[in-house]
Amino acid sequence: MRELLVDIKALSLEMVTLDGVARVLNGVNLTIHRGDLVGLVGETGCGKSVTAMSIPQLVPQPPARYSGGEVRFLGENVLEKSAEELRRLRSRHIGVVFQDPMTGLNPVFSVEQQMVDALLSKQDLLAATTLGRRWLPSSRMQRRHAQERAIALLRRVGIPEAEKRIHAYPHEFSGGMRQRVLIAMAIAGRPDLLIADEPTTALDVSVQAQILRLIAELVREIDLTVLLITHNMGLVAQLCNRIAVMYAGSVVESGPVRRILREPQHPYTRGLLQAIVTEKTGRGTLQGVPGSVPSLYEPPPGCRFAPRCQEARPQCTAALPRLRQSAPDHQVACVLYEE
Amino acid sequence: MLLELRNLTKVFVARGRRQVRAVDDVSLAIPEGATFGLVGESGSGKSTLARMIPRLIEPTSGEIVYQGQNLCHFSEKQMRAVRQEIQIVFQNPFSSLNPRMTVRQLVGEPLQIHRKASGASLDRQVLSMLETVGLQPEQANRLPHEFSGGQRQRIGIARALILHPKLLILDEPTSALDVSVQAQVLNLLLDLQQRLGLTYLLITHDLGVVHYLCDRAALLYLGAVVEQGPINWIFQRPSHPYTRALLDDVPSVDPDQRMLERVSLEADSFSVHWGGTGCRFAPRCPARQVAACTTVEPPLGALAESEHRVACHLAHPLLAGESV
Amino acid sequence: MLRYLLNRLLWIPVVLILLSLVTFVISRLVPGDPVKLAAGPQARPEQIEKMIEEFGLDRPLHEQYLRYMGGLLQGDWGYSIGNRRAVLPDLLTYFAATLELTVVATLLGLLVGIPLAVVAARWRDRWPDHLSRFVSIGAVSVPVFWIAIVLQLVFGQLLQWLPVSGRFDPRQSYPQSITGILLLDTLLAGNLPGFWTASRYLLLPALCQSLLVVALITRQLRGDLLEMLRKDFVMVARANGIQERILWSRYLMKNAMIATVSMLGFLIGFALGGSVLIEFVFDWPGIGQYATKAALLLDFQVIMGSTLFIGVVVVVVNLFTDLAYRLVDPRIRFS
Amino acid sequence: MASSVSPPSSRLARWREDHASQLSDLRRGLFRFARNRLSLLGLWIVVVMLGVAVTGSTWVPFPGDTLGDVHMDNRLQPPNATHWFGTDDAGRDVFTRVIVATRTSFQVGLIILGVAISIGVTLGAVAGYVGGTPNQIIMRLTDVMLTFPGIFLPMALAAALGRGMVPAMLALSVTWWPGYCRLVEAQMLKVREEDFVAGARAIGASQRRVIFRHILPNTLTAIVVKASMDFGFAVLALASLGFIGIGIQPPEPDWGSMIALGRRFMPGAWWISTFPGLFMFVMVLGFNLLGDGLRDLLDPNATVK
Repeated sequence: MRELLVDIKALSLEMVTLDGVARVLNGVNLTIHRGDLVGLVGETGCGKSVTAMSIPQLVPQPPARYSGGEVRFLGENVLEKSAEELRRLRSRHIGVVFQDPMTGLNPVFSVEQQMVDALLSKQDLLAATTLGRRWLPSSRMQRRHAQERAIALLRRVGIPEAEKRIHAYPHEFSGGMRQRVLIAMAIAGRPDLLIADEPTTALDVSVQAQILRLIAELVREIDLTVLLITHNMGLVAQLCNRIAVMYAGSVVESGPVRRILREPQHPYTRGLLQAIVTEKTGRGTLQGVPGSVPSLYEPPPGCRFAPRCQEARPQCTAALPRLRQSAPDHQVACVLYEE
Repeated sequence: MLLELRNLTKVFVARGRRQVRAVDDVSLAIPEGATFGLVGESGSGKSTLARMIPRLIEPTSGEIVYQGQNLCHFSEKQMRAVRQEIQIVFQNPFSSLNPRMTVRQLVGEPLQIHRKASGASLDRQVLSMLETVGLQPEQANRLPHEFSGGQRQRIGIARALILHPKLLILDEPTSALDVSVQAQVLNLLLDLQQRLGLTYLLITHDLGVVHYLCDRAALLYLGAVVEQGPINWIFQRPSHPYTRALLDDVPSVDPDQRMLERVSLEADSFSVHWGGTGCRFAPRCPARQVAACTTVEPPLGALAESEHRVACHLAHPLLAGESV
Repeated sequence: MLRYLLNRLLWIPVVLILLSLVTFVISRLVPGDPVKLAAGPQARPEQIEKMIEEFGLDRPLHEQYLRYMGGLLQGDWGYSIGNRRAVLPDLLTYFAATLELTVVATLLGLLVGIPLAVVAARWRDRWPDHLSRFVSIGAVSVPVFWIAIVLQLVFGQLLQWLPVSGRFDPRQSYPQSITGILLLDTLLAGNLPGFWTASRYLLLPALCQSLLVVALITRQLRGDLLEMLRKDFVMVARANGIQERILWSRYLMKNAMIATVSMLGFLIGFALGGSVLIEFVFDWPGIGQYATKAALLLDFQVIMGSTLFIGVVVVVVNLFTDLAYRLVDPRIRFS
Repeated sequence: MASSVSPPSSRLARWREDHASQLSDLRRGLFRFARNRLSLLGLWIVVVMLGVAVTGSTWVPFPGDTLGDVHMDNRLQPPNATHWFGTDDAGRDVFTRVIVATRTSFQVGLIILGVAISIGVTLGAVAGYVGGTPNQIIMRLTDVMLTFPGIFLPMALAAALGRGMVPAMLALSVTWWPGYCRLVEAQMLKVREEDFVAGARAIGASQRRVIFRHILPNTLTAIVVKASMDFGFAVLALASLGFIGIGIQPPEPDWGSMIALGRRFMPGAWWISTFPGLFMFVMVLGFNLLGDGLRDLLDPNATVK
């Protein structure tokens, strides 16, 4: 059995806003083994980003507040770690790529300065080489080493003329190029886990393909484990081997990509797959999921999908169905599969 | 033809007097009752083109011929009348509705402006239009921020339809929406077209949506049309390397259809510089190139099937003076 | 960049002409009779007649304006109707005092305001934030001439720690003028006791004047910092394991400093504006006091000269801060 | 006739139903406002001050002291049970004069802001929407007006127009508008780029409609917030002119001239300056706190804090 990297158990999270308390996560279960390429899919507001960002504890608290469950990374519960332990966890074990490459880099620092800082931070050398100690000979040497590694990394992620471009400022890069820089920073510490939060949503289709290909290459080269958060099933089909589908704050189905794409069990997964329009969709045959996502402030009782579900039964509104094994390596949370 | 664009061009003057040809010599024709797709990535000029048609942006040169009349010569007053017939649905349902107006005011406003109805009759029309687009009459007094993205897009559609327009310009109507909601809106658009006999100009970057809704389409690259024709030709025999690359790059939902191994486009349209001569796609083109690619701008020439036109030297070997 | 600079420089004469027009119109609105006021109650009609002719007040308005402008170009800013002294040399002397006060007040304000803003943003919605909000709102709300009097009362008269009026101790020999700025002059002359005295005289007025700067900078910078905290690059830095301490002191501070530099022109203008009342209360021999006294005596040449002078100073300061901003912000520097 | 009018209760109910969204937004805003104690404090101060301004002259203990009464036998009394804030050099009750000055200050403040906002918003709207040459002319003029820092320009103008309340008011009114002009222009430029403005033009809305129905209402928040803060500043500026000696003239009560008077009797009769200043400080503080809170209240997008 491969090593269990991430184990999220019954994680619940609330957001305290002025409109009340939003129950954003409602008992999420998710496991990631070393070497997995997991696609976490779902629609806006289903809690997929919050779930993923709970692993490196990057969800701002407040307004968020964990109300139950645990998040284990390599066996340890990250919800109980101190700020400094979390910082080490983030710098050494987890890399994160965010959605919007336009705002992901600080506009007033050159790419070189930001990359060097990130690299030094991952070696725990940043504090010793910045601020007052910046001009010590040893610091300058460390910085020079880091700069060389940064150039090598930029070359690896496909930035042409990296040794020249590294001195440029973020606004001189296109969106695709910035995303490459951010990927380079994220993989710099050879992390155990790479979290990619909608990494291509803000990019054109052709650039999206380039970024996707880059991630796939990196996976092969440095044995990355990836958690890809997206609403695009195509990306998951192309990159991932496992998939977890979220709806309104819980994982409703998870399993191997092929199995779930070919034989989805949860009515929501089925609806989602039928709603995708491709060249093969005949005109007028597209089916959406009727209705819209429920309010997180006053979620419906029982299964949160029940009000939109065409196969809903009376017992659906009784209790939230638990995620159960419906076939080997395939879990689903739906009363239809409880027998 | 309901709408014809002839050599439409828009030049923006950027800072430092640099000229940007956002739309470059675009010609196309849309028959009544058809759905025409305009496909392009960011920076291709597709939104500028959309806004030029009702002259929300003034064209630099070229003609906009609507029902045989050139709109470019119309006065502001005449344009207001034409704008009853040409409506736009905007991409972003979060910014395209005035946050301080209720749904009733938003949907009723066009009728008020053109003095088509008032009082009870206006109310009746608004409520029936809300029903047409699938909203409940009880929601009429709500403000936009209380609705979800899909519902807001329905409000936008209702507002556009209430004047009974002939042409609806849909500027990325579903790109800000979730998949399950996108399907609802696409089907609503199909349904409305059948019932009301509308003509659509659909602007999008999503080839799946184009295939689903459109009869014909044009691909825009850096402001110019590079390929144009009936939808089946474009999807089955894409003849421009850019079209082929776009079709290849859409990640397929079928895990067995591997797209990651194929070579596709290099770089992106922002970091690769086109000097202004030759083919604008040449700096990124994955195809084998001929000398003319960097010297002569390829014309939008017809292929064997005369309705299918492509601007590529490789597709027109004779024009380029070289054999392939 | 060069094109921008040229553009800005070309605008300056236009702005200056508009400035002079505005001030000229105001100074000739005077319905009361400044000449009579200046000549005194016992003046004979011929005397007044002579003065009116002397100041050209009998000519048509446009001629008066052209004459005045012609004088300005030759460095002749007219002379005071009250004490018959030339305006420009006086303005320059008084301006040095105002400049000293304003610069020290702005520095003081930055020194207090920046940390206050950072603390407020760092602990948003907690007590440091509330405190800083109260301080900044309180500081703009307090009538500056009143707080000046209160400070005079407390530190000058009750505690007797600090002098309350003037710029230097009349019992000591006044430092020789090199730049006109006493702190600099005494330092240049190596006159440390003089420097100490000058600082003591400067402290209270500068403190009063810095209140506005503190308020403005705290409020603006706190907002800017909070907006930056929402940006993804903060998230990216945290994801890369960069310590909060370094994130704040290195990353956010640079962004904050750029925001501050862009405000600097406005801040200095603000401080200059506040100087009128403070100079009046502390009897600080600056341009504000000069202008106030002129306003009370309807000394129109001085009113016009000093308003115009301050206007020019603000135009120049704005130009320089704008350039400085363009130099420190890479987004503008390289585009 | 009577039959067509529904009973008031049901009409109210219908109105509430029609405006349910606006009402719930308002409730949410009030809730947010009320959560901030400083904003609430500001509101209370403003309400009390308004009450004082309106009713003050009817209940002050020595109304005659604002009209020129002199009691030389009673001069320079420190605060005591009869004279809470003490008496000045002419034996007049400082408390009475402070209270009565509120009314004049408020009236003048309102006029100054009214004039300034009308001029500023009109010019700003023209500059922001029309653009081109009118924009250049208006905005350059605004720049020039804003070049004179602080009280320089109003002081010069007020001095030129002569001493007293009316010249001071005029001088402040015509020098106060540039701030609003610049604010409205900037806001209009921002709102003009929003999709919904393009949308309004696309359905054939006239320019007037676009400006008044779509753009200006969305700049209102900024104007209201600025105005609520500016009110305090306008009163402060008026008092500053009084302090210098070119604003409201004694015996008419004015905080500025009272503080100036008290200066002459420092440090012995500290109360003559201290109380009017303190009172004015509290008032300006109230308006600023209120304005700061209003910013949160009126922002329709700020739902999450």
